[in-house]
Amino acid sequence: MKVIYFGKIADVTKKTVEEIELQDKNVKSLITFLNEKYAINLSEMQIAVNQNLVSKSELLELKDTDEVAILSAFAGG
Amino acid sequence: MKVIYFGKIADVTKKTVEEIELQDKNVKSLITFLNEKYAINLSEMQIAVNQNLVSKSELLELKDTDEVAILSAFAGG
Amino acid sequence: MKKKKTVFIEGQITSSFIGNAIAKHQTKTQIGAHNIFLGQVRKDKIEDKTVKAIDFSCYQEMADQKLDIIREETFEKYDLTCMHIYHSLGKVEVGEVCLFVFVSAPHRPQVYEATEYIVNRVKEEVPIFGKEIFEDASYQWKTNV
Amino acid sequence: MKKKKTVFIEGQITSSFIGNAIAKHQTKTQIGAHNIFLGQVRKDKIEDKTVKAIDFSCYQEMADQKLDIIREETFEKYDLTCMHIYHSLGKVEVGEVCLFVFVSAPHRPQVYEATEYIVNRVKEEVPIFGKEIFEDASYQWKTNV
Repeated sequence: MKVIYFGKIADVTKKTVEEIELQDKNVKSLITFLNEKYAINLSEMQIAVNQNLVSKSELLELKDTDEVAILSAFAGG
Repeated sequence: MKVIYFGKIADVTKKTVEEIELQDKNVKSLITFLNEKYAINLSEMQIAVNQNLVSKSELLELKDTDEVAILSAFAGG
Repeated sequence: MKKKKTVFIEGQITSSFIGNAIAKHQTKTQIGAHNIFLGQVRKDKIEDKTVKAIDFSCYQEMADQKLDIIREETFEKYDLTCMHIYHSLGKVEVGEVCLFVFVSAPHRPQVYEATEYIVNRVKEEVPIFGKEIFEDASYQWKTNV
Repeated sequence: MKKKKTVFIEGQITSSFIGNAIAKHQTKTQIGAHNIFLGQVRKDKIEDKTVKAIDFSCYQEMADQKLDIIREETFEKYDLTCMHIYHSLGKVEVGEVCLFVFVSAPHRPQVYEATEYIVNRVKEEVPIFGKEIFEDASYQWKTNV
């Protein structure tokens, strides 16, 4: 599954895109992965699936065709 | 007493300034004068004495040194 | 002595005048938010006539005094870095700008309301008069209602 | 097919760009009121460091979608003739403009609130990221709170 990183997240992961293999393809296990690999806390990230923010407590399934993006806090304007 | 006219009022009086002699030097009799000479209605005019609007029902005395202005509706902006 | 502000501009307020006013504020680095209101002469239809231009005049001494009061009371009411008010005198054609209110502050929350407050007071309290000139050269006196 | 709007501008939004945008609206003679919001990069002090510039980036596909929704819902909510939103990408120095929201309507009552509504939604919902670069070349990630 391809995951893209933006803002501070990309700064921490030191990449803007990554191919990730999860046992359970859902939001929860993606968060766990990011926390374990990069020590990114839940409060520092937002998750967008196909350009829409999703709840971080959801067990939403992720498909390989989904565009999954990990975003830091918005700072426009 | 010198009276100055602005906007539609000056259009009706066909002058921008006029020397007026009133028996009773007050706002009431000035209104009567304007109504009789130019047929300007009370509702069409505002009166400023020394750059401040005054109530048209007042018997406010007018001094020769006052700057008296008759103004039509404001239309700025 | 307070510097006398130039508020009245002969004819339209051009887009380059507005652009320059914005550019001048780039050195004020405590500003984070600007809000600008522009009044533009509308091609109104009144019965069978169409507005072509507005010819503005004013009672200058009183207008200056009222604008000073509006400025002072706006600064008391809102936390602004600066504010500017410009109004046209003379003929302003349809599509041209005749009122330019420019408000700047460190943060944005109050700038919208401050702008609205200034525009409303300018319209209600400042002795400016406008002749709506129609396409057939007849006219009527505009009133702010 | 709807024309794709260009929203993102590389670097600062110049005062001449803003002036041109205003000039282009003079042919829309049904407009009586414009309201413009400008976000300017503030020389903030954070502890002992001073902001020199903000480096903006965005998640473009999502940003475009969110901006489309904001535009659509603003037109539904307010009676506007037109609206434009521009945001900088890349480096914008202190004193330069990075956000330009431009709202126009026949009459003035709703333009202030519509502008505020758009600015708030852009800040909250559009995935734009900003690195605050300090004078000593260190940086921190900006957050809209």
